[in-house]
Amino acid sequence: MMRITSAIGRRTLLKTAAAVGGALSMPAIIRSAAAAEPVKIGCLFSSSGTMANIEGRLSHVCRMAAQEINAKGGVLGRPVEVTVTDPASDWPLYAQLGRQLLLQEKVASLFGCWTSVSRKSVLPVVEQNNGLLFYPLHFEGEENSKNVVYLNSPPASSVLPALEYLMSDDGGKAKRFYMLGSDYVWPRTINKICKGYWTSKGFKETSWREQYVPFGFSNFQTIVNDIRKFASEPGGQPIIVLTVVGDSIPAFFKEIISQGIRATDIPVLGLDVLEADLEGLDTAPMVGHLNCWAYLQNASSPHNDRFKAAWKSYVDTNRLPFRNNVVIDPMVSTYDGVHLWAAACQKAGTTDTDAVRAAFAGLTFDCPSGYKIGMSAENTYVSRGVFIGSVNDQQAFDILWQSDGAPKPVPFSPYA
Amino acid sequence: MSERPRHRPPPWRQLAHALLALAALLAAPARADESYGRDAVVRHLCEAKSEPMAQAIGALLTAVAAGREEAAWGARIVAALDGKRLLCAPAGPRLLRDGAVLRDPVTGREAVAPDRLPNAPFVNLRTRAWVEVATAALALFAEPGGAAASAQVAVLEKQYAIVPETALAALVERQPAPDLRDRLLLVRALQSLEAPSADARVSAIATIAGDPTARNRTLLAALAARPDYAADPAVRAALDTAMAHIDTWLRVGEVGAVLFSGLSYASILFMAALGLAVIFGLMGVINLAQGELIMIGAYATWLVQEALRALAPALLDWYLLLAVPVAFAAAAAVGMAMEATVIRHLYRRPLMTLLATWAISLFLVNLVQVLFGTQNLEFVTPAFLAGGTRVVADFMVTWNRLFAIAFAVGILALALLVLHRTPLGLFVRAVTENRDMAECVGVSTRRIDLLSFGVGSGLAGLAGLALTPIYNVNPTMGTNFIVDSFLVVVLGGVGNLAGTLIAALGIGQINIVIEPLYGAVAAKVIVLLMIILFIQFRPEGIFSVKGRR
Amino acid sequence: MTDGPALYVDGLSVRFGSLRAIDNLSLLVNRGEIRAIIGPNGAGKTTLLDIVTGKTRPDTGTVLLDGGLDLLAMSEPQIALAGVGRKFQKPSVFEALSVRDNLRLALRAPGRSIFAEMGHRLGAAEEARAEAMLERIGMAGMGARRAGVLSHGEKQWLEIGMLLLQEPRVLLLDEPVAGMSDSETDRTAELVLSLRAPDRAIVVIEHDMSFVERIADVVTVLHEGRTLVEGSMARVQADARVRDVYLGR
Amino acid sequence: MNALAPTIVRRRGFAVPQGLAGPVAAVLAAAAVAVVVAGRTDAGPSVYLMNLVGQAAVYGLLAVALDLIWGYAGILSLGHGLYFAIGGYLIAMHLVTVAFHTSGTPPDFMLFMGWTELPVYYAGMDMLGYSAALILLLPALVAFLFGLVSFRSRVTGVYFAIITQALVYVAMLLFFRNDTGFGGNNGMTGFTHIAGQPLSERGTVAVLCALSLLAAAAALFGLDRLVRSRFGHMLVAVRDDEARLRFLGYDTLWIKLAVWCLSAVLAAVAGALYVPQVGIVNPRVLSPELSLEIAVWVAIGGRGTLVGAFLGAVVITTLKFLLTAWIPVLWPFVLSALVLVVVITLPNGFLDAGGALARLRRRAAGGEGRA
Repeated sequence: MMRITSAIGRRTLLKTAAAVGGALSMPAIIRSAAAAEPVKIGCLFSSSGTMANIEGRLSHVCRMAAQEINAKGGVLGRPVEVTVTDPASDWPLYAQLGRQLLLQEKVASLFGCWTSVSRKSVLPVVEQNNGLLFYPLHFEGEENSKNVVYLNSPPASSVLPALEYLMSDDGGKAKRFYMLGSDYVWPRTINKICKGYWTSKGFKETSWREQYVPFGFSNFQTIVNDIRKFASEPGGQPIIVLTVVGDSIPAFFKEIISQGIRATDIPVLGLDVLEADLEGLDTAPMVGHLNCWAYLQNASSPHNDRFKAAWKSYVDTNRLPFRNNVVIDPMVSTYDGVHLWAAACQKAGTTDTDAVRAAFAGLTFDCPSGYKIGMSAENTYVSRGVFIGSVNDQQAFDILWQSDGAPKPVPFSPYA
Repeated sequence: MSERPRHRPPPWRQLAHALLALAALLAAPARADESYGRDAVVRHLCEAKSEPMAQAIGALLTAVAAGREEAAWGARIVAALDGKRLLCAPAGPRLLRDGAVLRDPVTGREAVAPDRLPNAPFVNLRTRAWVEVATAALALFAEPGGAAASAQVAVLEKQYAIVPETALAALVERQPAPDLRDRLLLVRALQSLEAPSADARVSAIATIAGDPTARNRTLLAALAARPDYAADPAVRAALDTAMAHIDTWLRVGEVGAVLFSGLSYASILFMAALGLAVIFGLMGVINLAQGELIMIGAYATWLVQEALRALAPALLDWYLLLAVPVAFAAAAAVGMAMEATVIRHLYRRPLMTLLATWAISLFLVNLVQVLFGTQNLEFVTPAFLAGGTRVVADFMVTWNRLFAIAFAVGILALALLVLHRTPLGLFVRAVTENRDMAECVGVSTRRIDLLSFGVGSGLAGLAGLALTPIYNVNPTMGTNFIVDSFLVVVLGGVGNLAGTLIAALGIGQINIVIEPLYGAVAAKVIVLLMIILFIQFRPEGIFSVKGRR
Repeated sequence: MTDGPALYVDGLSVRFGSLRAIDNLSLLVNRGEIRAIIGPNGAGKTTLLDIVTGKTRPDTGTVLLDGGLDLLAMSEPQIALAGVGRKFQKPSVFEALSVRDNLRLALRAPGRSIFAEMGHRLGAAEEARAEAMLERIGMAGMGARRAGVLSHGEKQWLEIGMLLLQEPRVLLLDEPVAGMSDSETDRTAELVLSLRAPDRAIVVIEHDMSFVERIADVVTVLHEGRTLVEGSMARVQADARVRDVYLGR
Repeated sequence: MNALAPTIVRRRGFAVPQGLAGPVAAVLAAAAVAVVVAGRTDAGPSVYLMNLVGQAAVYGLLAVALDLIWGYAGILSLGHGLYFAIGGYLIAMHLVTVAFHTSGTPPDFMLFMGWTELPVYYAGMDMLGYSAALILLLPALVAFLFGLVSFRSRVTGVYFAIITQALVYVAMLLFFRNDTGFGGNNGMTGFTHIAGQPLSERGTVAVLCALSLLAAAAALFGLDRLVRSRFGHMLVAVRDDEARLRFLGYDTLWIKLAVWCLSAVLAAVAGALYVPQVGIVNPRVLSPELSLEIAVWVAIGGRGTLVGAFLGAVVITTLKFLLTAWIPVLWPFVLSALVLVVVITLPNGFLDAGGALARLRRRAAGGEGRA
């Protein structure tokens, strides 16, 4: 395994002159005249392309967290410097820029990726070069690489609690399930786990139906007709387990609103529905639909108020193109990630990957969600609290239910 | 069995027979508890658990029905609960926020604000059903013949199991409008399926058969499966005829739904492809920026909406119609700018126009992204486009798609009119038929190219306008249409609009028929493969221009 | 070589939509003969050539080569290899290739399969034939020049040269002198006359009456897809019907 | 539809530089040798740089493959990513099988679909020889079938381009499905060894980079000889006037089919060299946008010059990589401006810059009319 030697001599870029792609110095870095040599961390979040709208905010959250850490003396006395890149929602660029940040910039850790495919494309890069990628999104699980820190919860500790609620009396005693997802690995894995869970609860094959739509699909007319037919069949209260992503979410809700389906008729559990997805919609007819995340904007805790205030002032001072009052789960997970990394370095006394990984065991952090999140020695997963949110008419989610502690993450689900 | 044509909101909501029995039980205690009081109602609501809240609402409705309570007070309390303005905890002060003023929920008099305000009891899914029924019933009590009466009756039809019987009886009496009374009788019929006497059951079954929906079919099937219920031969017969009747109407509804969905998807495909049929079909210019012209039409519509919101909010509901000229002009202007600067040099090099228009589409997407940002634009759904109506059985027509179909027909008429009835149209066809000859006979092809490109782009802009109620509007929305619209134009046969129309209808319908069978992904794949094969064997498309080539 | 007519066309008709381009046409051209086909625009002259060379499929009728080979059953390349050479109305040469390369491509031997042709390297004899043809069409020194830069007349000769290299037994020339100067027309007439050979039939479609007069043995006048008159130039010119058709109704 | 076939009007008397292919191929071959020698030690160019150069060479090879059919035979394919992907997925199947057999940890899609062993069509994929043979044969077969049907019914020009775009879009939709055994949306990754060498080893990276450079050099040299041969003249004849060639006795179907299959194989080889260096393959490689970009590289570089296409690809991909890092928002504007300039003023791309200047000077001096 190739060791990253930090000999200053060889690292300067200009020396490795080569006809193609030689001079890759990053003008984005302002060489701060700090006394000690700065610690560099790299961001791999797209600020252009299809993911720009929601993923673009995370680089700024990284910068904000770094500012907070630097205000308290940085890491091991050295200021933290954030190198931002734009993989432009194009998966080969994620891998390419990741390799460049690790090998050229010699960053101590990477914060990046949103879709599973972007994580999968950076995975070989961090594993080959023994880097550390902090991944802020909830995902399909079934992966446990020692080079990736999974900041958000796998299905076992996010989807299943929400299903339990919907099958309870208060949740409407759901007995039949219409699974509608985008056709790729995350939805298919989630649905596989749900089917395993329902079978363990004694449900039979006939009580669910599975339907997939291509990426960016937006004509849900026939599917909603099919859902209405499914809902009229015997066997008890139906719900929709929605795992469509991106632009399909608002398109789907537009169609069920225009076909007059309310949450009291067929509740929708949207596993990837964020406040940002509701931006383009009039949510009054959607009141009551559900989602589940490790953080909701209305979580009541002093840490949350401080985080929201910090983000609001950060957006205003830097005049960022985002609404300063909208805060979403991946932003908080990224914020937690930077602080956990800093704490691990402080504990390990170095920024070297293996030492930092060893330091993870037993680390905790007061997450804005109000929970004390922590890591264990077993795996590189972070235990997070679980919220079930219910859509209100201000394009946001009220807290319907929340776990009373941060359940232990289960990387490989028993039902998969 | 007379089929009473009735427009009714969707009754397809699902309450299993089991739930029916449970709910009837729930309603019963309210009647027994004679000691109804406003304080008891508010106390139960503040317990923030679904059982007591449901009981409270049941009691309230029964009391209003019996005249022991004013409908207005009930409506105020339920609205406060729904709007999270009823602030109370199981113990401690109970307040009702009325704008800036805090009032006592029972008496309505102003109350002093305690130091720490309690928060509002949470309305979960089960309680929300009760809140919806109460809101509808109380509104009907206040104004039986009110404007929204039909929608309120629809709510009662959906949640028939939890409508207290006494309240329903009162509503039936006081309902002036005959068709609404019939629908309320249907709600009672749904409730009285369990009635002891056989002929009461038969009449209930008959009324239910009058409203052929899948939900009712499932209800009747469940009853038929219960040996004790269907023991009486008369009831048995009634059940069988009712179910047969509903089945036939369900099939009619399904065919209607498939045809309507096909027509709606076809209208979308046609509008997206129409501008291209003019630009590519008639002028031979391969325009990869056609999707972006649609996007510009949609953004122009959004700007009109925002302008109306700021300047003339009263007209806001009509922004779609007011935006028609603006969307056409905006897209036409961009189209003409494109033509004048770039396309003008490339008329004899078709494959170079392909690359040039690709570059322009890249430019437009990123320009809009920089100006407007990447998020989806929020469109107000005009009142006349919100929701839909059930035509027959479960076949539902949504207004926004009906608008898209009507608009597509309008655009087609406009295009045909311009092409075949105006001098510009004559010149356009002349230039496309034989560019050199047209030039010889004095047609200034420069001007005609500019104008026909403008018309093609304008039509795309109108497509953008019509698609705002259906599709998400963001900088990259154009990419949805590129591959499909080129195939529609090529399949339909270059050079004539009729071909484009027939191709769009064909592709739209086949896509919708296949989708339920093999899923959306397979449908798109199968349709694309069919088009590719069709073009192999008939390169000139369905309607090829006859004559020597 | 069988003794039947070089080109035998009988009962030919084809319709484009409602237009009857060829209407039950019969025509017979013997070997060693130069036939001219004249007629107003739209009389079906080019469509006839399209059918003979397999570009357009007729609705009915038969077309035979040397009295035996059914051309309708063959594809365009097969018809060309069977000895039917065609010169297009618009001079069509390979503009991006040099004049010599154009001629080299014409050296397509019927014996070789298309796959053999792809890999074939021209032998000395073939190169010599190409060189000889260069002189014959009066472009001796221009072998290396790109065909695209030739004048209109030069392109016509190059195309005729390419056809001749194929040694066709039936040569179909579609308006060979269209757009040529008088001197070029004369040289083309001499060239066509020099092509007369006992085993070759030449069919020329032309509007230039003086050119037709010089080269044609027999003239066929086509009108609305049918043969109006057939015979020597003198007889055709004297015929009243031709005058009506030509001078307009 | 001959009117729609692209015609390259060559300037009077000014032949676009044909002789560049040979020397450029030589430079690439020399670079390959240098990389192999220097790459092994730490003193040599950095792993990251070699990886970048290898990818640029592969993109160049892909552009040359498209230029062969578009620049010479006039056949524009807007779906050449399909054959690039076939090569990529086949090598990925090989690498995944090798990784599974050596390390025992099954690839993601097997875990996720709950399969215990690789699907039947993976049989034999652990042998590099068999996989290499498949990388040459399968794209040729796919190209042959699609080409036979299209060329037989004489689909040409823009129609052909649109159908190829639709075909690659269909392939992308199919490959997104997760029950195909090709890894669905996440694609295939987790490659460890190739021909016994660990992929992360500096030496392996150097060899892969060298192989890419060699492949590009061989393609440039070989195709340059091909287009000068008689077969090359047939290609140009098909582009300039297919009807004329048909009436000279050539069954043009087989000529087009031959060059179409050759181009597909070259694109597949490029894909097979690309995937080990990137470490992942997934359906995004089948997106219509990538296939369109290949056409943009060829057009900007210079159609019908092979070297132009190669340089176009290398310059644009490097520019894209640099600019998306520095000025992410501006890159799309730069690319669209570049394409527009080329399309209007340099119809034959950068390599024809000289010709364009000559034309401008002549027009300025009131010479002949519009070119």
